[in-house]
Amino acid sequence: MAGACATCVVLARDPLRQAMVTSIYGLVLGILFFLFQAPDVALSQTVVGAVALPMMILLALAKVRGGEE
Amino acid sequence: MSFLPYAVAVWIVGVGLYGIVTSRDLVHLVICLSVMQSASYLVLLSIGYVKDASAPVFADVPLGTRAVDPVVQALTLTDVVVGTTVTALLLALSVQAHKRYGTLDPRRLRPGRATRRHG
Amino acid sequence: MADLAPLAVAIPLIAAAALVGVARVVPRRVVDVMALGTSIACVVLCALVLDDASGGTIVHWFGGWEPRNGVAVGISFAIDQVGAGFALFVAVLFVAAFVFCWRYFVVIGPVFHALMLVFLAAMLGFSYTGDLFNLFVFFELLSVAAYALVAYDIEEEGPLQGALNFAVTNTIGAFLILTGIALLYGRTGALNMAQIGETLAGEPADGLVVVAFTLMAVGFFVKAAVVPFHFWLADAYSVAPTPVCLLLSAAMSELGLYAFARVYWTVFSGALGGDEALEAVLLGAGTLTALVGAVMCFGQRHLKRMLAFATVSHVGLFLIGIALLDAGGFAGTTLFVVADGFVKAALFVCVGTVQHMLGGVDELRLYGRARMLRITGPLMALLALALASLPPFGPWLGKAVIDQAARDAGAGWVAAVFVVASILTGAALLRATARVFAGIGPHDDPSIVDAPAPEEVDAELRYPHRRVPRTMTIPALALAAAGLGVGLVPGLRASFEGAGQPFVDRAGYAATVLHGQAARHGEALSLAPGPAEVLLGFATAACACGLAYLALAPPRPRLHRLGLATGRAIAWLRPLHSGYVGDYVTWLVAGAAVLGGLFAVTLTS
Amino acid sequence: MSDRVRLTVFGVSLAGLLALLVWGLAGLPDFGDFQGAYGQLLNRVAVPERSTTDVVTAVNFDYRGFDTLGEEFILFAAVIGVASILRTLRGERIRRPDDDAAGRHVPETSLLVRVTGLGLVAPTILVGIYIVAHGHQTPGGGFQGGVILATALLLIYLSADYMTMRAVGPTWLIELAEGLGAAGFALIGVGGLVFGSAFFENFLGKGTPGELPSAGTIPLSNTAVGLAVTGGFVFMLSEFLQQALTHRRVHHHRRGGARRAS
Repeated sequence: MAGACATCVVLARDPLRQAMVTSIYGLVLGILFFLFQAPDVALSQTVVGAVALPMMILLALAKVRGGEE
Repeated sequence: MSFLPYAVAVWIVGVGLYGIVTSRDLVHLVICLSVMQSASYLVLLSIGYVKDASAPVFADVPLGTRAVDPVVQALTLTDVVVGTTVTALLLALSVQAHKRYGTLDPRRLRPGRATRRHG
Repeated sequence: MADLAPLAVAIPLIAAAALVGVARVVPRRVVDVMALGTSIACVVLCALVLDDASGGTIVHWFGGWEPRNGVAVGISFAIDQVGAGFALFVAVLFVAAFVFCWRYFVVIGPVFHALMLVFLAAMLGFSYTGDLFNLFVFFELLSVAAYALVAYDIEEEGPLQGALNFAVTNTIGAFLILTGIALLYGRTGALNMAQIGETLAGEPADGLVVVAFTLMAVGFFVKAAVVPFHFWLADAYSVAPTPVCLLLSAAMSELGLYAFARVYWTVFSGALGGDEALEAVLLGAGTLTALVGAVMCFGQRHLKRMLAFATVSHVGLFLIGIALLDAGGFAGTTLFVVADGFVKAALFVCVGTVQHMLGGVDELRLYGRARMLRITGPLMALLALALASLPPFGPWLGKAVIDQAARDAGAGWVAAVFVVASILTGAALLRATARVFAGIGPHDDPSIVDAPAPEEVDAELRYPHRRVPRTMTIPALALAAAGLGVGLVPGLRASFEGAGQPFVDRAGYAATVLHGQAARHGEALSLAPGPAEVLLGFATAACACGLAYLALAPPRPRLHRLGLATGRAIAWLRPLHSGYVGDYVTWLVAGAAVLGGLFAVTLTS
Repeated sequence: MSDRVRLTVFGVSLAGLLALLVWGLAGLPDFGDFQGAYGQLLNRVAVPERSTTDVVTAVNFDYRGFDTLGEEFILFAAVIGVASILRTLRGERIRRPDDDAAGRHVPETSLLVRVTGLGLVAPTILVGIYIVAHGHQTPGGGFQGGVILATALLLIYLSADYMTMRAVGPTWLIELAEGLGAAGFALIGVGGLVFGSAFFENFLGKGTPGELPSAGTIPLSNTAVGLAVTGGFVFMLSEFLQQALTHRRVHHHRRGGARRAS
């Protein structure tokens, strides 16, 4: 499941779509870590990987997209 | 069952590296790098896993029950932070590179050959 | 006394945080003074730690967690003479860098100083630590600070692109190291180097140990820029601001090799043993790096890029020194690293002065325009000669000691590699110095193939200065004196040789760290260079001058064809340094696979 | 080298590298039974010794506190790195973010979004603080709580607009928080040296496990890290926001008169 998700992240060529898929991938990883009995890591991965990182990617894209008017 | 998590981690490394080499867009390249980083979390955590053991938090569970290895989790926690901050730094670099080079394709980012975007 | 080491790491960190905290209110000069003061304090601390470590390896357990019946609970600093010496060397470089950037930057925020202080702290921690994961954390901290510093000058194109290549390749390197550490932790359940070494020493080296060794070796080689992984170095070092270049080339690459040596000797030497096959592989990699670096260095016109390739070539020489896998070779390498580091740092300061005064670093474009710099010119010529191993100076002594150790270990041909590399790098620098400062030699040069350096229109450098600011000449002279003097001070060589022995002795290291007893070491082997070495040194320096003269001589037909021939020879190498990060990553993966294969074949047979 | 060559070289060497990894990983004890002495020892010892129930946080902040100090300064270096990379270029000027720039018709944020946004801000901050404070009891800790607090500030941006976010979290305050948090954590380390015998010694009283004021310096380190992480992430996010909204490239000479549509 995580492997499949990682593959889609890489294959998503268009960065906008990729940001979304990364967010899902972060969430999937977070859940996987819960299965691994690692609550601390799961919490931080979910918070960071599913929220903060895609946020930064979207902002970077806004700057890059916005630039090409 | 015993080799699956490692196999998945190795697959993610391969996919991440493939993404980096063939990427056309710098932001895409940075995301593939962070995907590859996540493979290291998988490897670390699957090493420390103990079958049918509880999480290493003893708030409710009596002391001494079989627990998963806490050191590995501390390492992964640090690794998550490191992976995220490096990705953020690289995103900042690519935004600035876009402004300076006008393009995000790493192929055309050559030293001393900035394509100033005109109008 | 052992508590000073963590202080030496903590103080710059706190200073950096304080600098950012008060960023808004503090005028620039106060920031400069604070940064300089912190680095001087670090030099003092490192010196104290060094003379404390010369007694024997000091061990400092963090958080008071002493190991319980052989199982290390906390993190430990295990400082032996080589580690402490290296930290002192880095701290001195930082003081020179801070003095240099006193006048080099005109408009500068406190961010630069904060990053430099974090960089300093990371390097000190890196050379002290005795814990594998701690080594990785400082490796990462070192890299993040370096990425931000290389990309500091965002007005130009080069820094952004150089920093990107640098960041991507080094992050992959760090990933490989972490996977190696994970493997070791899976097998031995420990993170402390000494403890892993103990558990691994018992059983024979099976698949996991070999792969872990390969991964970590590749990771450190990416940082040290050994050949298949060296492409990022030229892009990054040629565009970084000069005080950063000075640190990168004199210390950061060497740290990669230092870490490789420490990890090899403390963790793997028990299991892998010093067998010939491993030595052969490392010697091969070192020679390849030395030659490729030297050849590329000769074909450059961008002064900083030329120095970057000289750094690559010398990393190859250091790797050869380490690859001899014995105390003598290692002692020679440490001496050579320190001496060569000072010389390269001084060279970068000279190039920085030229850039500051004339606004450009392109050898052909600067033709003869730097005549007025009376001090920098001759100094640079002297340093170039020292780089070409002119006898009495430091770099020559280091090379002589390594040659001698190589001869005992039966690898006599190593001396030839040293000679060729020194000739090429020395000649390139002499040619550049002659052309820039004295204006001799033709305007164009067939053997130079690299693209011209971008004309740097830079805010800080636009208005010309009449005379070279004192804060630039002092570090140049000080670093040069240190580099050249290392060879002259007799006592120093003996102490370096003394340092080689404990570093190499794994059992003694483990005993001190885990069980606290001091390890006794054999007598320090004396490697006084004989008359043959002196002759060899003079011969190399003479050849370097000859080659430089050939490059500068008026183009006679026969000479011209020779120039063209060398130009073509270098030409096939140049497109490989394409600047496209995809290429670099491909080379990195290819290098890792090849090295893995080689280690697998040699170590398990 | 050309794409075709690069792909084949890459393919072959990637296969080699992955084979190497598999061979290495095969050497590990298989998946379920990990008997690392280090981890099991800590599991048994941590709770009585450090009177904390969450062993991972104990390892992270006390047994291996020096790693976390390094990690903290990695975040610190990255944040000021981002600040130094994204500082305003010569050819740019910061102007008020005109969300309804010519090209973009941003609908007025609907009332619903505004209300829910503001409604959510308070609980997010509460959750963030709870996680930071209870780091040593329940899973979580300085880092995770810090990031949650950072997202709270973003909610303000979503519900109101950029300028109010700027008013709530002015840059100098964020920078101060960042610097203070990081320095505070390092000072705790040095404090350990001064009071106890070694760096990061846990010198405060330990209290009984399970209650809030227990586990000596760990809650202190947690709060310091929480402060630093909140400052760091808010600073980074606002830098990116600033880039996206306010930095307008002002093409003066090159574009010849056609000034950017304001």
